[in-house]
Amino acid sequence: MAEMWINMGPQHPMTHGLWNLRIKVDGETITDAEPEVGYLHRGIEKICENRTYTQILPIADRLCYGASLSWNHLYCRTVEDLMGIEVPERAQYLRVAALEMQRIASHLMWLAAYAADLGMMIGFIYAMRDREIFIDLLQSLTGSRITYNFCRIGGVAHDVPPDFERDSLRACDYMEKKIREYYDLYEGSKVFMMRNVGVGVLTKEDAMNLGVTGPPLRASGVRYDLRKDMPYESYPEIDFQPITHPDGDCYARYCVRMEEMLESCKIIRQALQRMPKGKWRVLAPRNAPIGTGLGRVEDPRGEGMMYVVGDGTDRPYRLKIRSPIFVTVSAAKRMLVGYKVADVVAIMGGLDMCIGEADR
Amino acid sequence: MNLYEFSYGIIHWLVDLVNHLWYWLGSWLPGGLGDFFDDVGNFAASHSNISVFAIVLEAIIMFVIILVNVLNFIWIDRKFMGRMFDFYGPYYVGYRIGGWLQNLADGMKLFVKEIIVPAKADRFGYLLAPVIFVGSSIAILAAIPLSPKFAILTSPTDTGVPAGVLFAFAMFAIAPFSILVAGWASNNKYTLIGGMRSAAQMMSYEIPLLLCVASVVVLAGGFSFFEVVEAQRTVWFAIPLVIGFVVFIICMFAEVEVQPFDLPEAEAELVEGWTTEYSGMRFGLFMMTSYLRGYCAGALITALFLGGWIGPSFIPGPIWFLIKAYIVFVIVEWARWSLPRVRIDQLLNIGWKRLMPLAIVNLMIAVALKSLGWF
Amino acid sequence: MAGSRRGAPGEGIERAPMKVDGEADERVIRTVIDSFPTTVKDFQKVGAGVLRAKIDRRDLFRACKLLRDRLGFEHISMISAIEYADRFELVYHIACYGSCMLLELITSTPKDDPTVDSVSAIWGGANWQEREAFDLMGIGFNNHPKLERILLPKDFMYHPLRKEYKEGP
Amino acid sequence: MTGKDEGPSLGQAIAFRSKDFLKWSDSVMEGILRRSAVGRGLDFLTKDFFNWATRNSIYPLHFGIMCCALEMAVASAPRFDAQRFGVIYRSTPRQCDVLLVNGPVSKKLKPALRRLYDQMPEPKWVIAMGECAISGGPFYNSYSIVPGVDQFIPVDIYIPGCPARPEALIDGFLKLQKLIKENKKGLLTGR
Repeated sequence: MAEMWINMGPQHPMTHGLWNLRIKVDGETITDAEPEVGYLHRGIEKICENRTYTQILPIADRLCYGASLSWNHLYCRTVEDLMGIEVPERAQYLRVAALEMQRIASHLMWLAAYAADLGMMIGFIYAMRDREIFIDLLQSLTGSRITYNFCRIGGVAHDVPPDFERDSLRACDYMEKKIREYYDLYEGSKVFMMRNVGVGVLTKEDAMNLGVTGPPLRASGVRYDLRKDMPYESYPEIDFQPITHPDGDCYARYCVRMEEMLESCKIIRQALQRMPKGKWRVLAPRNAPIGTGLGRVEDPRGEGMMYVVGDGTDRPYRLKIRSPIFVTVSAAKRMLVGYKVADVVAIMGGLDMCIGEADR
Repeated sequence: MNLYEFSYGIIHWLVDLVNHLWYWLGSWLPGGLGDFFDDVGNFAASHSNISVFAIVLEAIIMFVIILVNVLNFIWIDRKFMGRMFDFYGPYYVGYRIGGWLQNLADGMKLFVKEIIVPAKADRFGYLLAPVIFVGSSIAILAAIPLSPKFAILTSPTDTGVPAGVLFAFAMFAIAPFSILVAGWASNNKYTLIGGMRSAAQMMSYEIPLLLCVASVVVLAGGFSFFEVVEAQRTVWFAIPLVIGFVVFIICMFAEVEVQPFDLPEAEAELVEGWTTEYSGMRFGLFMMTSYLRGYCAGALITALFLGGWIGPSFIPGPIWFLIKAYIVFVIVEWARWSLPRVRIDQLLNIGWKRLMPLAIVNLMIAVALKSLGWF
Repeated sequence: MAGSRRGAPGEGIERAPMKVDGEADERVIRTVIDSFPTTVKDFQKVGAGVLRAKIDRRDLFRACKLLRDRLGFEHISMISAIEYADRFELVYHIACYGSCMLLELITSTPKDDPTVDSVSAIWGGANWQEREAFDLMGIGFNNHPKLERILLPKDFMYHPLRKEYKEGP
Repeated sequence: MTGKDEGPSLGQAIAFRSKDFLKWSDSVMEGILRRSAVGRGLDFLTKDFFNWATRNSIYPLHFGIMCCALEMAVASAPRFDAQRFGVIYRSTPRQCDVLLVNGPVSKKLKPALRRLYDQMPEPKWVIAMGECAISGGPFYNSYSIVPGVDQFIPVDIYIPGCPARPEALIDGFLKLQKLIKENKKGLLTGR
C-alpha cells in the first residue's frame, strides 16, 4: 500500500496538550515519525528578561502545569545558587515533602491519561479520584489546586497548616493500599499487558545518547536519579531507592512510575518526621550579583535544569530553561518506527508529555 | 391471542368504522360513482388488505417496544458506568426519574444540528452509509421473537420468520459493508483506517460466530427461533455448549464493537473512527444504532443459549426474554468499561488462532451430543 | 502475578560513590588539558561535581568527541545561547552518568558571525536544542542535519531572544 | 428548459430537469414553512422542547491547551462530575456544540483553532476558560500569544480564574444553559 503521511494534529485525544505527530504509515506499521512542537510557545524566556526575580515566580509555575511545584522550586534553587543563599533546614524538608506529593499527583495524572489512551476508562476515573486526595493536601498547604507558587527565593511561602502531618501520613497509607489495588487492575488484565509488553523498546545506549531522562531513562536500565546522584535540598538525609527496570518498553515505564509513587510515600513520611522546628524562610536581597546560577532538579518527567545569568540589576539578564519533554520528544522517532499505529498511543502516552514546559 | 390476531382485530375494527362512513357517502352519489365507492369499500374490508396492514401495525408495535428498550439500555449503560466509576451518571435531566430523559435530550438535540456534508466527501456513499447501517440493524429486530405469541407473524398459526436465525445473522453481517463505505466516503484518513479495521475485524469474527450458531442449530434441529427456543425447554444450550457460549459472547463483542474490540471507533487513536465526519442526526442514528446492535447481541445470546422466553410461568414469556437480555447487556457493559482496547493484529490473532479452533471443537461436541441422541 | 516480571532495583551500570571528589575529577581535568593545551582556558571545579571550562569554538567538536568516547560523558543536558554586548556565548552542560559529574563547557563566538560546529552527530539529544538556539537566538550550527525553526511558525521573521528585538504582540 | 429565473408559477405544468425541480420544490416548501402561519404554529409547538434538549446535552470538544485542561479533565472525573448535566467530551468538532478554549492561543495555533471552530455544526457556542483564553493571562505581552480568544472567535461565556476551578467550569456550563434558554429561537421561522 502506498506510504501515507498521517497528521495526528494539534487537536487529537492522544496528544495531551498541543503537539503534532506526523507519521508515515505503510498499512498499519509506522515507517517514519516527525513530532512538531511549538503550538504552545509563549516566549517565557523573553518575558522573564523583563520581570524582576520575584515576579518570575508565578511564570515558573506555569511552565509545566502537571508538576508546577517542581518548576517553581527549580527556579528558586537556580536564583539561590546565583545569589549564594542557604535555605534553612525546615524549608528544605518542607520543600522535599511538597515535591514528593507533587510527584505522586503528577504520576497519577499520567496514569489517568495513559489508561484513557489505552481505552481503559476505569483507570482514568480511579487515578483521577485518588489524585484529588493529594491535590487537597497541596491545596491546604499552598492555597491553590494546580499552580501553587509555594516556594520563595530563600525558603518557602508559609508554614505548615495545623495537623498537616496527620493528613499526609493518612494519605500516604491510603495511597500505598491503592497502588496494590492498581497492580491487580492493570497487570491483572491480559489486554493491558498485551498492549504494553515489548512495545516501544528504547535500548540503554539510545536512551542515554538521545538525552532521554527521568522515568523513561530509568526504565531502560540506567540507574540515574538526580535526587540520589546529584542530591539537593535534604535528599541526602532521606534513604530511598531509585527504581530501574531492565526492559525499556512501555510496561517498564509503567512499572518505574508506579514504584516511584511508593518511594515518594516513603520519602514524605521520613521528611515530615525529620522536619525540625525553626525559621522557614530567609530574606533574599533585591538585586542579584553579576554571575551565573545553575539549578538541576529531578522533575517527575525527567531532568529539569535552569541556567540564569545575573547582571547586578533586579532582573535576570538571561534565563535558560531545559525541559525534559522537549528532548524526550525528539527521541520519539527511535521509539516509534516499526510499531503499529495503535502503539503510537501507548508509546507517546508512556512519555508523560507536558507540552507547557516543552514549548516554553 | 398472539400479536397478529391483536393487530388484525384493530385494523379490522378501524376499517369497519371507516367503511360505514364510506358506504353512507357512496349511497348519496349518482350510480357510476357510487358503485366505485362500494368496490373500494369491499376491497378495503377484504382479508388480504387487512392482513397487510395488520403486519405493518405489528412491525410498528414491535419496533416501538424495542426502541423504548434501547433507550432504557442507554440509560442503564450510563448509570451502571456511573456506579462503576464512583459518580452518578445522568442525574439532573429528568430529575425525578433518575436522569432517564438524558438520552431523549441527546437524541433530540441532534435533530436541530446543522447538517454538514464535507465538501470533498463522496456524497452518494456518505449519504448511503447511515441508511444501510440503520436499516440492516433494525431489520434484525423483525426476526427476533420475544415469545411465541409476541412476534411478527403473518398468519394466526404462523411460527415467525421461517429461517429466523439465518436471517438475523445475515442482516448482522451487512453493517461492516456500510462502515467501510462510510469510512471511504468521508474522505478523511482516520475514517479510512477506521473503516479498514472494522472490515478486518468483522471478517475475522464472522466465522467463529457462525460456527457457534451452527452448533446451536444442530442441537435444535431447525433454523427458526421458535424451534431453537423450544429445544431448550429441558436444558439451556449454554449448559452443554459452554465453549460455544463463551466464544459466541466474545464474537458478539467484536461484532457490536464494544470496548475490548472497539477498534473502528478507537477514541484515542482515530479520533472517532469512521463516524468522525458525521454530524447532526446522522451521527445520532449511528450512536442509537450501536446501542440497538447491543440489544440485538443481548437478544441473540438469550435466544440461542439462554432459552429465550422459557422460565417459570409466573412471569410472562416476553418479560423473561427482556430480563435475560438486560442481564446479558449489563455484563457486556461491565467488560466494556473495565478492559482496555486490543491492537488490530492481536485482535486478528485472537479471532483466527484462539476462537476458530474453540468454535470447531464446540461444533464437534454438538454433533456428538446430537448423534448420541441426548437432544 | 503482580509485578513478577519487574527487575530488582539496583541493576544497571554501577555508579561511583555519591560524594564526587578525588581522582575522578582530576582525571577528567588532566586528560582534557593534555589534549587541548592551547585552547582550553581556566578549567576549574565549581561546587560538588560541577566543572567549568572555556574552550575555543574551533576545538569544540573534537573536545566533545573526546569527552563522550574516552571520559564517559554520555548525556548532553543543555545548550544555552547567551547574547552579550560584544559576543555570543554558548554554554554546553554535559553530564556523565558513571561518576555523576556535570561539565559546563563555555564557547564564545564573535557578534557578527555566530556559527559553531554542531554536536548533534555526537549526542542525538543536542539536535533539537541546537534547532531551538537557532530559532530563538539565531546561532548557526554547521552541518546540522535539519536546521530550521522549531518553536516559532516557519514564517516568523526575527530571532526573538536577541536584545534588539523589543517584545510586544 | 424553464428559462425564466424566478421559476414557473404554480399553475403551469412544465417538464423540469431534476435539479430545477429540487430547487423549485425547495422554494415552495420554504414559502409554506418559513413565511406562513404553518411555520409559526410548528415553531410554537416545538420551540420549547428542542431548546430543552439542546440545553441539557452539551458536548464540549476534548481539546486541552494548558493548566485549565487539567481542570477540564478533573471536571469530568468523579469528584466534580459534569456528566450529571449531560456534558460528555467528544473528540471530533463535528459532533460538538461547545468549543472550550482552556489556555493561551499561540499564533501558530490560531489558524488551527479557527478551522476547528468552523468545522463545528451550527448551533455552537464558545467558552473561554481561564485568564489565558480571556486576555492572554500572564503572557499578555508575549510575542507569540494572541491576547484573548475573542480576537478571532466570538466567545459566549468567560470563566475567570488561573486556572479556573472545576466548580467554576461546571458553573460556566450552567450559565451556558441559561444563555441557551434566554435566546430561545424557533427552528423554522427564527422567532
